[in-house]
Amino acid sequence: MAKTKVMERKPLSWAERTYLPQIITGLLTTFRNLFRPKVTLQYPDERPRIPNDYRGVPTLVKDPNEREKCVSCQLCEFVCPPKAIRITPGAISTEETDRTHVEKAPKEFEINMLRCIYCGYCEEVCPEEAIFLQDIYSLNGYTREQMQFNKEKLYELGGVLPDQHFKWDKKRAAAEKIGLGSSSDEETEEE
Amino acid sequence: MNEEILFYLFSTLMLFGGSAVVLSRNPVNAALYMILALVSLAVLFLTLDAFFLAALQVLVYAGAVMVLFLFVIMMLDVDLRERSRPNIMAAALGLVTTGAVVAILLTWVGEGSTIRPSVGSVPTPGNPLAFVTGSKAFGYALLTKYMLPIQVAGFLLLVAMVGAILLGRRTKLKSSEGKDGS
Amino acid sequence: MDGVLGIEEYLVVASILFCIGLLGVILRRNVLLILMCLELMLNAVNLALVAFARYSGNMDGVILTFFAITVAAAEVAIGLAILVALYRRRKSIFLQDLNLLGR
Amino acid sequence: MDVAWEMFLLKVFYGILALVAILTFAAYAVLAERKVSAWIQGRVGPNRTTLPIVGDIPILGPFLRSLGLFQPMADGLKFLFKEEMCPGQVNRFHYHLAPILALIPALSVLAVVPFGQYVASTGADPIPLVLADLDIGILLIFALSSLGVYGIVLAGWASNSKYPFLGGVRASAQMISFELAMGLSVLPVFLWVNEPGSIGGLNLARVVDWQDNGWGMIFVQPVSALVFLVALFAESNRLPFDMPESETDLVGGFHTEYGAFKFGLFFTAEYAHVIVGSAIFALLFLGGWHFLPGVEDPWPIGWSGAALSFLWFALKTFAMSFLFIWVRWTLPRFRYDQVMKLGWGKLLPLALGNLLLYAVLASWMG
Repeated sequence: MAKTKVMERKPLSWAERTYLPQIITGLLTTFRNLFRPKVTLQYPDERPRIPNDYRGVPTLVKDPNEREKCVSCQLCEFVCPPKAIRITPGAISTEETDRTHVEKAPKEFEINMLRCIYCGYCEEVCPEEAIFLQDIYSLNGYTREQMQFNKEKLYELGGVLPDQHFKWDKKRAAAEKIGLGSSSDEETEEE
Repeated sequence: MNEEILFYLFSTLMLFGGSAVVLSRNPVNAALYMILALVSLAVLFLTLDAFFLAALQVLVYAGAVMVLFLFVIMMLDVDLRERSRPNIMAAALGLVTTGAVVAILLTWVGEGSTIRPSVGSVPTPGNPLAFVTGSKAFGYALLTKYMLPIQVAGFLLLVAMVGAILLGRRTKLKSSEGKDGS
Repeated sequence: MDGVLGIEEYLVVASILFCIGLLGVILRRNVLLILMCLELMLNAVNLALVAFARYSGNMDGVILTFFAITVAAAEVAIGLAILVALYRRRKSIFLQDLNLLGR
Repeated sequence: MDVAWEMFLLKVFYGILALVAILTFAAYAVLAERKVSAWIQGRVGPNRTTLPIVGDIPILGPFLRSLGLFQPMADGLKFLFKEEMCPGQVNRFHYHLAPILALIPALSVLAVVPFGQYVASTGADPIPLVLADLDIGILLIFALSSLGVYGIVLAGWASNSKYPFLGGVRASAQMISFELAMGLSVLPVFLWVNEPGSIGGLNLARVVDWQDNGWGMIFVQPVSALVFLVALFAESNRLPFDMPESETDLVGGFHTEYGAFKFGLFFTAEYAHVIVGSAIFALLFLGGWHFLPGVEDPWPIGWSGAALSFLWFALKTFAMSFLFIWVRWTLPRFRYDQVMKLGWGKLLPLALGNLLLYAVLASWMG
């Protein structure tokens, strides 16, 4: 059992009981503060420096070849604590010849920004590194519908992430090596 | 000329305030009208060249006494409206008497109108107790002719303070009967 | 600034105010308001005193008014203290509730 | 008759001038409050408002903007054009009357506050610049400022809601408690000034004349100055004693139910009180418009000297107003019972003892 040490409060001296010395030291402290540099950020004019690992608005990103990375595995939808993500899976249309070797892409990908808590689990769980929390910190809108971000909006916000993986190229190369040509099913562990 | 205007204006206001005090149902209203009457009275003092007294009137009556009244009205925050009807006989009698007094006085007005003596601002050594506008005469009078009364008044204020504190005490003085209430 | 106003005007106003105060004391049932009306009567007397002092060129009336104001302040303090004590006991400040005899 | 009429018009003109001046000062005191509080807290304060033409002057415009000098105009316009709300539960007549009652005494006190001196070239005695050079100056100031509490009490009562009500009750009790100490703290000053053989009286300008060597009364009577200052803080409901509107326990105190222009009136009244209070403190204890201690007044003869003396006095007043603001953003609020204990238990005996001491000293020194 921890021993509690009882601190006796010292009786106030006469000068302290008049409050005046304390008031004067307090006044001096605040007076010194008058001339200290101001710490306020002039927000709309000055922007705060965002740290690299800042968790802002979750967005979908494309690879340097402007191709969709998400394969609609729905892991993020599963892991999302506030259930802000809703994915409608879909197949990739056959016209996109350069990545028809992947079976899936999200038909619709919605994040409800009013529910999102910016925890970053979706980014952490994504096997394709397709979803990223970016440095957008002042998100707003006039209606609830505006805050319901669909796929286009998410890609618009996310843009291209210059990663060095070139996943689709690697996948295609792997697929071509095996000789499967365009459509590949089992070559997924290429990371 | 100016004084006359001031006199009629503020005596009307004062009488209006006074009657409103008597007639108003709400005590807070009554207190406000009372303040009106007191401040108007202070202005009447001004027309009589009693500047010190006018300031004193506002300071003590309007400033302190009426604040006390308002404080008590608010503290006893109950429905203070009158419940019983006033005594009609008394009212009639009072009105008749008032009317008679006023009528008698009004017959006097203007007869043998008194001329005001002119006043200086500082008391002269010859007649230190003459009516003057300055406040020095006040101090002089209080500390010479009225030395005893001012001591008595001071003592009276002390007694009043002690009395008010004693009366306002919440706890009963006899503690043997145990605590009752709070 | 020699006075066109005579002393009678002041006396009339003072006496009317006094009568109003008196009427209030007679008619009202609320002790608070009775106290206020008493103050009105005192003030009427003060006005008359100051008028007399002014027209007689003498300081005495003004000094008397000064004492009247002092006494009135003391009176109100005590009166209100009594009132509060009374209210604590009876839960009422109406005269008819404070009447113990002849009920 | 004609001359009298002209004098009357002149007085009205001066009165309006003084009102405009005090209202402007009050508006800028609000700005000063916001700026000083911001600087003390390491913030920048209001720096956004700007005027179309003045704000566009190359260097000066942005500088004025960053000082927030246009903010009071915007605030005033906001108070004017906001919707006048009237809550349903209030006592309508008194609710509307209260802000007016709060403002009138704060402004009318101005009539007896001298603000400078005029020295005629004939070598006569300097004339104090004051709207009404009354013999009873300080008494009238006390009398009028004691009326200011009715606005607050009435606002609290008429709002018909519990927090404003508590604020109003507190205001009345606090007013009575500190007025006594205030009056007693000023008495030694006048005791000291009115030596035997002088004209006598309670004129403020005479107190300033007494301090014409530049040494303020504060060096002669520091305890009076302290008691007066503390009572002044309490009477103008400024922060260590702002019981009527202590926003942490009473929401907004007496003006909880007020908004728009009516709130603006309360606001103006508070700052007018602060400025007039600072002016009176400067007159009584800081030497008024007289120059630094031991230095002869450098004001030239004539109106330019009068203007300079006014500016010097205004500087002292603003310094005191700054003290008001500075203290507000330094000290925490007292508890209500502490305020009462301070008023009756500490300040009143201190003021009484002080008065006694100076009475004995005055009679001993003859």
